Parts: sequence; structure tokens; C-alpha cells
Amino acid sequence: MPGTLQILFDALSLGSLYALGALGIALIFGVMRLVNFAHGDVIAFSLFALLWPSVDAVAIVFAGQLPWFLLIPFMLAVGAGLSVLSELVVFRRFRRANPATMMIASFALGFVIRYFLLMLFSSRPKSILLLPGLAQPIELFGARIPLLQVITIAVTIAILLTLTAFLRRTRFGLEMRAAAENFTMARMLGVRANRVIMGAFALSGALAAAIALILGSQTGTADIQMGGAVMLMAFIATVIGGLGSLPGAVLAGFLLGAASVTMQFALPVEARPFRDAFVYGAVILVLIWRPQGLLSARGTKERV
Amino acid sequence: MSLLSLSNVTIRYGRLTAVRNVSLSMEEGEILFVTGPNGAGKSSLLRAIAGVTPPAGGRIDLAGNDITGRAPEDIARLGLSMVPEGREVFGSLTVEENLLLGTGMHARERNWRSRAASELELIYDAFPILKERRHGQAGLLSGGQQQMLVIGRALMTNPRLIAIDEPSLGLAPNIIDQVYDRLIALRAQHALSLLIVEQSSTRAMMVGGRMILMRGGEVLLDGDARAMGQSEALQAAYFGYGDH
Amino acid sequence: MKQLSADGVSVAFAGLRALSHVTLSIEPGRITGLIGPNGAGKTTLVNVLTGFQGPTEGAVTLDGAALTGLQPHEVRRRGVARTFQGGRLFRDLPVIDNLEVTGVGLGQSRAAAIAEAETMLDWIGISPLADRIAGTLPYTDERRVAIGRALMGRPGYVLLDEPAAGMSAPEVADLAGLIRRIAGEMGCGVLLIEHNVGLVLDLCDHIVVLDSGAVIESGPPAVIRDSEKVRHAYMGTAADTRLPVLEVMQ
Amino acid sequence: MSRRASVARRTILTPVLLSLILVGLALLAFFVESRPFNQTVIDIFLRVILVVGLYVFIGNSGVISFGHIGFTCLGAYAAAWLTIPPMMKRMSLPGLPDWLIQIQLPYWGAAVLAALFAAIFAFLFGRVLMRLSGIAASIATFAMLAMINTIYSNWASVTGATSSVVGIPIVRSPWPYLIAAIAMIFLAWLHAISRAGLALRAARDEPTAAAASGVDIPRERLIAFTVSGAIMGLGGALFAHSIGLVTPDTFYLGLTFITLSMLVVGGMGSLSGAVLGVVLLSILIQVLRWLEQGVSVGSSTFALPNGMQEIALGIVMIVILMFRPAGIMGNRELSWPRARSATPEATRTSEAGTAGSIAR
Amino acid sequence: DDDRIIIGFATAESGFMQAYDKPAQDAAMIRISEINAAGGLLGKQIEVVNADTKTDRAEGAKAGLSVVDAGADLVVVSCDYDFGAPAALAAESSGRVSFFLCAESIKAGIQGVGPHSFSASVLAAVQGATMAEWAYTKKEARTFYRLLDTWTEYNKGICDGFDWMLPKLADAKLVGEDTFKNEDASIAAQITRIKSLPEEPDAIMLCTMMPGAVSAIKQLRAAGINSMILNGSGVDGSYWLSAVPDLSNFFVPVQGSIYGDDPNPQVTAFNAKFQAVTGAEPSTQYTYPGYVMVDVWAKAVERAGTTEAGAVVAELEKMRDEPTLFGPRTFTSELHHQNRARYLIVETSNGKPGVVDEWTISEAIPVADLMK
Ligand SMILES: Nc1ncnc2c1ncn2[C@@H]1O[C@H](COP(=O)(O)OP(=O)(O)OP(=O)(O)O)[C@@H](O)[C@H]1O
Ligand SMILES: Nc1ncnc2c1ncn2[C@@H]1O[C@H](COP(=O)(O)OP(=O)(O)OP(=O)(O)O)[C@@H](O)[C@H]1O
Ligand SMILES: CC(C)C[C@H](N)C(=O)O
Ligand SMILES: [Mg+2]
Ligand SMILES: [Mg+2]
Repeated sequence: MPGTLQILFDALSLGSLYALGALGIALIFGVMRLVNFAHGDVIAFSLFALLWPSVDAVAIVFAGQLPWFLLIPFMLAVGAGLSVLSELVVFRRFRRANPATMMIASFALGFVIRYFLLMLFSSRPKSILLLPGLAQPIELFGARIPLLQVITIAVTIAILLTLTAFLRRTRFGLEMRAAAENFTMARMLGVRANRVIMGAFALSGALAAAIALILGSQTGTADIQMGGAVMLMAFIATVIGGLGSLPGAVLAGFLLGAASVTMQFALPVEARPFRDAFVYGAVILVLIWRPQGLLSARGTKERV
Repeated sequence: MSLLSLSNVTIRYGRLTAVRNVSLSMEEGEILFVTGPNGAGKSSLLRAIAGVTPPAGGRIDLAGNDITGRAPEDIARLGLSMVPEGREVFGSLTVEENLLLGTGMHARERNWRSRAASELELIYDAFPILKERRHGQAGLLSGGQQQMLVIGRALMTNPRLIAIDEPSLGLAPNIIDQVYDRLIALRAQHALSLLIVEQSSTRAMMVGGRMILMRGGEVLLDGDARAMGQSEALQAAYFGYGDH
Repeated sequence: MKQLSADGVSVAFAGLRALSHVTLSIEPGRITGLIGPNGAGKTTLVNVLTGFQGPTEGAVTLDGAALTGLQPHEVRRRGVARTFQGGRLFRDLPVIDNLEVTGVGLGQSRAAAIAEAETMLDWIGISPLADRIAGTLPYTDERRVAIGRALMGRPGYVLLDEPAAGMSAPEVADLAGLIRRIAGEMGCGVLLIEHNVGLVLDLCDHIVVLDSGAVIESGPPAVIRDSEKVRHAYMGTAADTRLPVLEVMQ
Repeated sequence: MSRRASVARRTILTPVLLSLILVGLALLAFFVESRPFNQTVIDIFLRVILVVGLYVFIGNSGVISFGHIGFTCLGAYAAAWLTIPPMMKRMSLPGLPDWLIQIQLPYWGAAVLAALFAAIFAFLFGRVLMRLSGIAASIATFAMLAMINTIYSNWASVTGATSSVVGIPIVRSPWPYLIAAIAMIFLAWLHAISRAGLALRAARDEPTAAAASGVDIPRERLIAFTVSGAIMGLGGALFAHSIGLVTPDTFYLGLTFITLSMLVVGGMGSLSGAVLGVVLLSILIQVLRWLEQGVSVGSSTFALPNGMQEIALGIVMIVILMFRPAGIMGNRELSWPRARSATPEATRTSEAGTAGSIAR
Repeated sequence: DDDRIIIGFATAESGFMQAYDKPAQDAAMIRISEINAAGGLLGKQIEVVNADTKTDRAEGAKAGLSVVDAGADLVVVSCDYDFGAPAALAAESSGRVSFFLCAESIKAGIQGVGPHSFSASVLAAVQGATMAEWAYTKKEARTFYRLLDTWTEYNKGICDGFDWMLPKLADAKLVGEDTFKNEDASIAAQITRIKSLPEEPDAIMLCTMMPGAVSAIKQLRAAGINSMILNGSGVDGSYWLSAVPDLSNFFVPVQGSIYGDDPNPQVTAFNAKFQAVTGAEPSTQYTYPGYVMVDVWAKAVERAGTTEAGAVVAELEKMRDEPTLFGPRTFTSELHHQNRARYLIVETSNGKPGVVDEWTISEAIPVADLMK
């Protein structure tokens, strides 16, 4: 049986992706009460932007050839750009719509993005060599963890701290949360709510791009569907973490990773294929136990 | 030139006309009470001025700018501060965050933070309970406490015109007095103009100023509050009510 | 004996005592007033009486039987109804359905519920509103509909949380009449929370005054009107303690 | 007794009109006599069943469920277990209990049992999940779907795991599907006008007030959840018979989202919205297909590039929702245009010619 | 329509199956045009009709029906069994011969569709068995590790063949096994399990396919696991190799080589022709079965002298090691699929793939074992 430290690292490796994903989702949810199903496709888009204009199976990475200090900003910009665009063109029209409508709109938007990529790049996954250095594992206290994951974890925590501080301390953050709760009233107080929300979209788009970067260099493939799996877990993390609570989302992300990894170790081989059933079962239990989420975001209590 | 002027403003909700060709104007520093029975269109009128429900017809000017159909935030930035009917607190924010929210629009001006800070103290003096709960979640306040909060929040933005839809809603009598004292004091200090929807004609009479009476979406009476208070006309107008 | 009562009820929220050892009882056919400064704990008390808020101490009993621990819908089915300070109509449903729902919630068939809803709207005098979508009603009509909803199924007790808020004097006078009929004709026990002291003094047989969670005074209107404590803690200038138009009407 | 006509009498027209639309489609298929088109119509009926199933729960409770396709999966496999010839079952699904292997029912019998089977699971899951609301409930229902999918994708001896289960008798006549769809529409209508339906719709808008009105919210939700579970199960069974094989991944996110979209675009607040959402979007998809295959305009043939169909579909959906955030029908029901007093209600959502709502 | 011979393609022109269907269909078209150029079949020109399945089962059924209605004598369906079956069933129920382009599950044929259904490719199990036996005999591999991606039936098929073969190999032993899901963002846990073995296994049987395969391989190698990695044909192709720089000790079975080094020069010639027609060389070996399919079906039609289904099936079932460009084909009345086939072994070392050997499993996998 492998050392517990190694198991911990593996849990972190998986969890860090979910956590980072959850951040992007929690952000938009906190600001718009919108479950943004297009997020996963923004991820895919940001990665495929590196392939463009080449569309053949043996991808000649174009922007991908940039040195990292140009490449990273480029991707973040693409993600943020697309996200802002979707806010301008689509979500802005749905300010007063109910959550279900927005959800479906975001899904439809994701659908459009996905098939646009499909039309351009066909369904065969493209392979890319992105920041290869990062794939190498490093030894810590006799346990092995890919450098990439170390970075992901660090980045996640860093983003979490900055975002939280940003949302709590700055005027912008305050206005974001206000616009989220009562759009019209916020405007009556002179809040340029539309700009504020656009800002939120830019942030979450950049986060999506960050995930694309990490997924890209970890899996070495650009696949139209790629965002999907991570996003699903991210959604779940966002909810069981406590809606609108960024720390909660991150915590839950890591917990999901941990759950999945421990199951992978604990279960006998014939039960392992059912791993996810156990994970999702746990999710349901957590929701029953704490419907408002692990760390329910401050100020979500209701009274009559 | 008058601070606020409406000419032939009409407001419709689908087929229903809530306000019909209303024209009126307000001077700098004036107090204008709007009263009238249930469904008269008072709230609708205020919502139109604030840019929330753009009028179906007519024109609204604020401080010399045509604000017909302008965005609420722009109107607010022109110096209108609105307290809508029913408590619209940001329940998930703290009391203090609620109060500070409105000051953000002055962020470009110099020393706005210090000004905001001092404003805040003034509000806290007027409503000590808010200070007590300053870091508490606004949504958990009692109805009246929430009402204090929205009024305080409106005052924080140091507006030129403040429009309040039924300030006394859910407030204990002694608090109502405080609210009015505060409003009148402010008016004295920075020539603040007050547009107040008030059901209690007695209150209007006490405070004095101008008063209009709306019914069925039209302005029936317009005159001095004290004078009108006693007048038969007011009663008469009221007894016409109930014809939905 | 027949009464809805709170015995030594206390409620504590994180770092704040909303109610401490409050005892009060509501009897059929009588109108009990509950006044007090903002934040005194009036709504909280209503929440406790209707199962929306569990008391940290004390008990709620209905005609001798314990209500404490029951779900709000169970309390309602036992005949304790309330209105909300914030209106809380079913905004997307027509007025008639707002009442019908309650009938159905109480176990009536839809037909029966509709029938009662119609009689109820008549009884209150707002039949013309029957088909209006509740969300579009002016503030004061919301109040009347909310009361109608609370009266469905002839509850033994109704707790009205600031029903007169935002009403003009004549409307208040109207409401006063309605509340009298609720106690009189229906024989309901009414708890009336209001800041319109004039209305309370005028209507109530018995008045309880809360301040920061505790009962500071209780008794008949006369006592309350002259109570120094109450005046100090609560009353304002004369403005709202009289109902000029009310006199005109009677 | 009430001055109004009974609720049923006031609203019966809605399910009748909706059924007529479907009958029209069936007749069209009957006269066109093209088997692909026939299959298309069958698909529409299946979708109608599924989306109506969604409506019963989502439309009335306002809780978005991502889990209902799980019940479709249960239904489909139940139908497979009950209709595949025993000898094939013994080979491909040896894990089934012997009595089940022996059984071979006609498709309609199997479909009814499948609906029952799904309903039972809906009831059991509902007991646990219905106390949740809002997004928490949505995620919980999704977790349920994911569990069902994982189990059915790996329990080789009973579900054949990821491999298709074959040998399910194929039914290519549209009539059985039509009858089922109409039956489900009426079932949904009955639930909507029932006390449970009304109470649930009220709780959707104002849970607090609903509780204060004596409504036991979890219970009403459980009823709707179970009924809709049954409908989804029936849909699953017929789905299996329409293509003759089942795999778990057929009943996962793809189907979940397309059905949800149809419901929301049609208008999740109304039964008519559910049905029309399916019919209109399906027609739109079909038209786009034809465009994609190319239509000859005079001499030249004009064709959309491949994949354009999905993109166009997505865009159209977004545009519809932009102009009708509450869906094409809003929360109104199909009915004869009748003169109504000029209440604001009539104007809040201004469908030409349509009026009334099952709520009334 | 006796004066016309029609082949109907009910295949995916969009969605993820398109990546597999399109090349195979192009190859089929090449064979068709060759036949037409050589005077056609039974003296008639072969015509082609298409219907798009959109990589969707319900659409698949429609597509099948529409090509049948268009009078197809041969119905060609999607590469994968799950997506091809609805169309195949449609064809079967109207008594037409149907061919899966490259389905590698036993179901793709009599067992899963009916007596008129065939597959042009080789069973996945054969791939697993081939790699096991070859690695054992040619690479002295003795300790094996089995890593299964439970996503598809194809993956499981590979591992089934591996499981069938392993016991037959004296003193070869399975030192461990594990599963993962194609979409798993990280397989760190699975890797740790391998790492914690007393010593690295000689070979890892990796039963997976795109897109997850690349990620898994990348992570395995990044973790410093250098055992030889055995795969199914699903990971053939050089288009993804750039993602795993200098990949080595990596083996794939293929029916023909796309790398220009096929022992049979005609294959290389075909690749050139394919490029001439489609603009690019074949990107995986899954291009080839399409060609084989038309080839064997046409032969059967010639011999039967008719396109009538019964007769054609009878002729097909007479084929024993029928030579084709991409290895011999055998069809019997109990199996319309290859349970034994010649495979080329492609080794990738330092990121360069190339044919290193050729292998045919010592005995065919019994149908009974395939059905278990
Ligand atoms: N959103 C809306 N949709 C439809 N009709 C509305 C809407 N809001 C208000 N109305 C109608 O417009 C008319 C005026 O309403 P308004 O709220 O302005 O009256 P009010 O004078 O404020 O009444 P109150 O004193 O009770 O607040 C009423 O008939 C009301 O029903
Ligand atoms: N859920 C809660 N969490 C925290 N504090 C609460 C909660 N509910 C009420 N309070 C506090 O308890 C006190 C009593 O509130 P309550 O609403 O009962 O007052 P009230 O008498 O109804 O006042 P008003 O007349 O303004 O409606 C207030 O200070 C309020 O902030
Ligand atoms: C502000 C709160 C006292 C409002 C109360 N909870 C209601 O539902 O009306
Ligand atoms: Mg008003
Ligand atoms: Mg209160």
C-alpha cells in the first residue's frame, strides 16, 4: 500500500483542477446567480486558440510557439475576451430572466462554441506540447507529485486569496455582490452594474483559460469536450462548497479530488469501476447534511 | 429653472394606464408631498422619475437634463436618490456595506472616502441600531430596521433630490419623527429637495411644504400642505377611493 | 381553556436576544395588540407562534395542546394563520388562486377551495381583484389579499403583522372595520402588530408592549395610552396617534 | 357551489388541443409514407413524453432537475429485460434472476411495468432529495443521474455495462407512441389541475407563504417527482423499442440537456410550453437538417456547411429566450382566444390568441 | 432497381464518430471508383447514397432507414458498434447486407445484429491477445500489468483478449490491474499503484482509446514508468506523438502501416493514392477496413452473380483467409468477424513509429470465450 503522503499528493493533484474550475464557476454564480454551462467550452476555446490557424490533425501550434511569458497572457486574454463577449452578446439580455432560462441560454451558448470549434477543427483530438517542463514530477519527502500540480495548487490558493480580498475589500467587489442580489436597486444607487458584471465575466474567463493551460500541458491533448468532465466536478464543488463562497468552492474541489482518489485506493479492483457512484453518493449525503454548503457564503441566511 | 419637471408623463403597464398626462415641477430645496389613495399611481410616478419604469409618454427633466428613458445609474449620478416602496435592502450584505454602496459613484471626487466616513457617522447618530448592527447581515434586520437602513442609505449619496416612497412604512412613531427631523435638517444644510409619498396627511400638515393629491393616475389637487390638510377637498378626494 | 399562548418564550440569535421570557395569550373573539419599537421582537414572536422559529426557551400552546416543534404547515392546519410584514403573496398567481391555495393546503378540494375563496373575497370586499395577478397589485391591496388568504378555512387565530403599513387614513379606517368583523363575526382571536398606534388603541381589547425582547407593559388601551414607559420607549409626536379621517367617517 | 366552471371544465381544452397537434403529425407521417420521416415523428412523440415528464416536476415545482433522464434509463433497461428473447438474455445478461430471464412480454406490457419500476425509484430517491431546493436540489438530482449511469455502465452481468443491449423488438409504427404521448399529456394535465399541482406551483413562487398556507412542500414535491419519474420511465421504454437497443450513455447529459432546453424554450411554466417546445424545436432541427443536406434552389443547390445545424439551433434558442425569457408560451396555456377583462395579467405575457393558465 | 447497384453509407458526417467514419469511408470510395473504373460490378456501375447519423443513435436508425429506402444493396454503418447498430438493425429488418466500417466488438455481426451483418475490421480481443503473445515470445515479457479504461466496449474487448491469452503463456503473470475513466483529469492514483509494485512490470497492457489515451500515456511516462506499453489499434497514428516527446518502448498492432514502411508495397501505394484523393495520407490504420469491406463484398457479389442478400451472405461465409490488401479475411456462418488476424507490430521509439514485426495469434479466439 502506497504511503499516505503519496495518496495526499495524488488527491491534491486531482483536486487542484476541480478547485481551480470551481473558482471560475463560483465567481459567476456569486455575481449572476448564473450556472454558466458555457464555462467548459470557454476552456476548450482558449486552448484551441493556440492551434489556430492550423486545423489539421498534426497540429502546428501557432500561438503555442510563443515563449511562456507571452503565451500565458495571450491565453488569459482569449479566455477573458470570449467570456466578456458572451456577457455582452448574450447574458446581458438575461438580467431579469429566471435561473433556469439563464442556465439554458448558457448551455446553448456553449453548444454554439463547441460546434463552432468542431466545424473548424473536426472531432479528432489535437495533440499539443504545451510547457513540457511542467509535466515532470518532483520528489517531496519521498513522495512524487508532478511539478504542474504543485503549481496548480499554488496558483489556486493564490487566486483564491487575491479574489477573496478583492471582493471583500474593494468597491468593485462590493458592487459586484450588490448587483448580483438586486440589479435594479444597485443601479438606483448609481452602480454601473453592467460594467461591474462584465468585470466578473472577464475574471472568470481568465480563470477558464488558466485551466485550459493546465489541462493542456497535463494531458497534451486539445479535445472539444475537454472542459466537460472537470466542469461537472467544478459545479458540484461550487454547490457543496457553499454557493458564492470562493473558499468553500476550493475546499470542496479538493475534497472531491480526495474522495475520488481514496476510493480508487480503497475499493477492490472489481468495485473500482463503480468509484464515481460512491463519490456521487457521498455528494448527495453532503448536500442532505448541509444543503447550504460546507462553508455557506456569508449573508445567505434567510429570515421571515 | 426648476430642479425636477415632468410634462405630460404617462405610464402604462401593458393595457393598464397607471399615470395619465401628469405635469408638475419642483424647485431647488422644495418639499413636495405626494398623497392619494391606493393605486393612485404614486409609486409608479417615482419609479418613472428614477428611470426604473420608463414613461410611455411625456418628458422628465432633472437639473436641466432630459432624463426621459435614461438609465437609473445615470439619473442617480445626476443627484437623484430614490427610496422605493417596500424595503429593498441587500440582504446578503452587511449593514455598513449597504450604507457605503451608494457613495461609490463619487469615487472620482477627491477625499470621497473621508466624506463617506463622516456621512456614515451622521447616519449612525440618527439610527444607533444601525451602528450596533453595522457588521451584521442586513437581511436579518427587522422590518423597521431595514426601513431605517434604506433611508440612511439614500441619504449617504448626498443627493440634490431625494424621492422617498412612504418613509414611515413599518417605522415606530418615534423613529418616524427622527427620520423627518433628519430630512428637514439636511434640507436646511445642503438645500436638499424632498419628494415624499406620504399616506399620513397629518404628517404632511405638521411638516408643511407643498402637497399634491393623486387619484386614478391624475393629479387632483396641488397646494400648500397645511392648507390642504383641513380642506374638504382632500376628504372628498379620498372618499372617491375604492373604485378599482 | 381556548387560547393561543406563548409561555415564557425566549429566542436568541447569534449574539442577540430577540425575545426573553415573553408570555402572552390570544383569546377567541378578542383583538390583542402587540406594539413596540422597531426590533422589539414582534415579528419574531409571530414566527415562534406559527412554527417558523423554534423558541430557545419556553413553549407555545394552542387550547392547551403544545405547538412547539411543529412545522409551519402543521401549525396552520391546526388553525393558527398569519400574514407577513413583507406581503409575500404568490406573485405569479391570480388573487383568487392565492386564497384557493390555502384552502387546498388545508385539505379542501379545489372546487370547495375556490368556492370559499370567492365568498371570502366578497366578505372582504375585494371581489373585483379576483382575476388580477397578485404581483401587480398596489401595495395596500396586497395587504387585503394577504388577510383574505390568512382567513381561509376559518382559522381560530390570525396574527396580522403590520396590516396597515402604507395605508392612507381612509384605507386604515376600512381595515379597522374589517379587523373588527374578523374578531366579531368570525370569532377569531386576532393578534394585531401595528405601528399605527391610533389603530391599535382604537381596536384592541388588550395591548402588549414589547421592548428589546421583553414585555414592558400590558393592559387595556387606556393604560397603554397613559403609560409613561410606553410613551418614552415608543410613542412619537401626536401625528400618528390620532386618526382624523376615522372620526369623520363615523 | 362556485360561480366558476369547475377547473377541469375550464382547462380541458388545453390537453385536447395539444393532442390534436400530435395527431396531425401522426397523420402527416401516415400520408408521407417515408420511413425516415416516420422515424422522425416517432422521435418527436418520444421527446414529447420526456419533456412532459420533466414539466410535471420542474414546471410545477420550479426545481430544475438534472436527474430525470436517469429514470428514462431505468425504464429503457427494464423494457429490455422484459422484452428480449430469453435465450438472448441468458447469453448477454446472465446476471439477471432466472424468473426475469424467462419472461418475455409484449412491448406495451413491458412499457407499463417499466414506468412503474422508474416510479418506484423516483419515489425512493425523492424521499431523500425532496427536502432540498434550488441549486442544491439540481446538483443532487444530477448526482443521482451520475450514480445510475455509473452503475448501469459497469454492472456487466445485468445491464451489459457500456455495450449495447440488443434484441429489443423494434416498433416502427407511430401509433403506439402517439397514444402514449397523448396519455402522458392528459396525465400531466390531471396532475397540474390537481390540488397537489396547484399547491406546488404556489410553493414555487413563495415557499414561506406556502408553508404558512398549510402546504407540506416536500410531500407535494415527492408526488410530482414520482409521477414524472413514471412518465420518464415510460418514455425510456418506448425509446428502447424505437431503435431496438440501449446503452447507458444514451441516457446521460446529452439527452438531459436537449430535453431541458425544449422545456425551457417552450416555457417551463406550462404544459403547452412543454409540448410546443418539443414540436417547434424538432421541426426547426429537421428543417436545418434538410438545409444541411442541401436544397436545390432552381439550378444551384444550396447547403449549410456541416455542423452549421447545431450552431444555428443554439443561436435560435438563445434568441427565442432573449425575447421570451419565460419561453415561447410564457406560463400560459393553449386555449381558445377568449375575451378577457383588460387585466394587467393579459398583458404581462402577450401571446396572440392564447390565454388562460392551468393554474386557473 | 436491378440495373443499378447502390451502396448506402449511414455514417457520421459530424460528431466524434466522424473522425473514424470519414477516413474509412474515403477508403471505401477509392475501392468503389477502382471497381467502377474496371467496368463496374456485374457490369453495372456502383452508385453511392449517404445519410448522416450525427454520431447519434436515434439519428442512426433514421439514416439506416433512409439509405434502405434509397434502395441500397449494401448498407455501410458507423465504425463503432454502439453507433452503427441502429442503422444496421434497420438494414437487417429489411433484409439487406450491412457492414460496420471498423467495429471491433463481436456484437458487430450475427451476435449483435443478425445474419446479414458483418464487420470489416478485426475483433478488439484479437488485438489484446496479439500484443500479449507477441510481447511474451518476442520481448520475453513475463510480468504484465493491466490498466483498463472502462469508457467503451472496445477498451474492454482489448483487455478481454489479453485475459484470454495470458493464462496460455507459461510463467507469464499478472502482477496487478487497475481501471480508470477516459475523461479522468488525472490518473495519479493509478500511477501510484503501479509505482508501489516491488518492481516495474515488463509490460503494461493499456486498454484505452483517444482522447484519454494520450493523457494516460503522458502521465505514465512523466511518472518515470518505463515498462513497455502495449495497446490496441485505437492509439495508432503519429498525429498525437508530439504530445509525448521522445516516447519509447511503445507498441501498437495495425492491419497496415500508415508510416510508409508496410512490408506490402501496395499498401504504401494505396497511401499515396489516398493522399491524392483526399489531400492527406491516412492518419490511422482505421482507414483501411473501409477498403477491405468494399473489396470482399464486391468479390462475394461477383461470385454470387447477384446482389441478393442471401446469396451474397452465403458467398461471404465461404471466405477462408481471403487475401486482401490489409491481411486475410475469414467469415463463417457463426462469426462475421475476425477472431484471428495477421497484425503488423508498430514500435515507437524516440517518438518515431515504425513497423518492427508481424504476428498472428497461435490460435483463434473461440466464439464462446468472446461471448462470455
Ligand atoms: N408591475 C405592474 N404591472 C401591472 N400593473 C401595475 C404594476 N405596478 C403597478 N401597477 C398598477 O398601477 C396602478 C398604480 O400603482 P401604484 O403602485 O403606482 O399605486 P400607488 O399610488 O403607489 O398605490 P399604493 O398607495 O397602494 O402604493 C395600480 O392599479 C397598480 O395595480
Ligand atoms: N434570523 C435572525 N437572525 C438574527 N437576528 C434576527 C433574526 N430575526 C430577527 N432578528 C433580530 O431580532 C430583533 C427582533 O426582530 P423582529 O423582526 O422581531 O422585530 P420587530 O419587532 O418585528 O421589528 P419591526 O417593528 O421593525 O418589524 C431585531 O433586532 C432583529 O434584527
Ligand atoms: C423584513 C422581515 C421582517 C420581513 C418578514 N420576514 C416577512 O416575510 O415579511
Ligand atoms: Mg405605492
Ligand atoms: Mg416586524
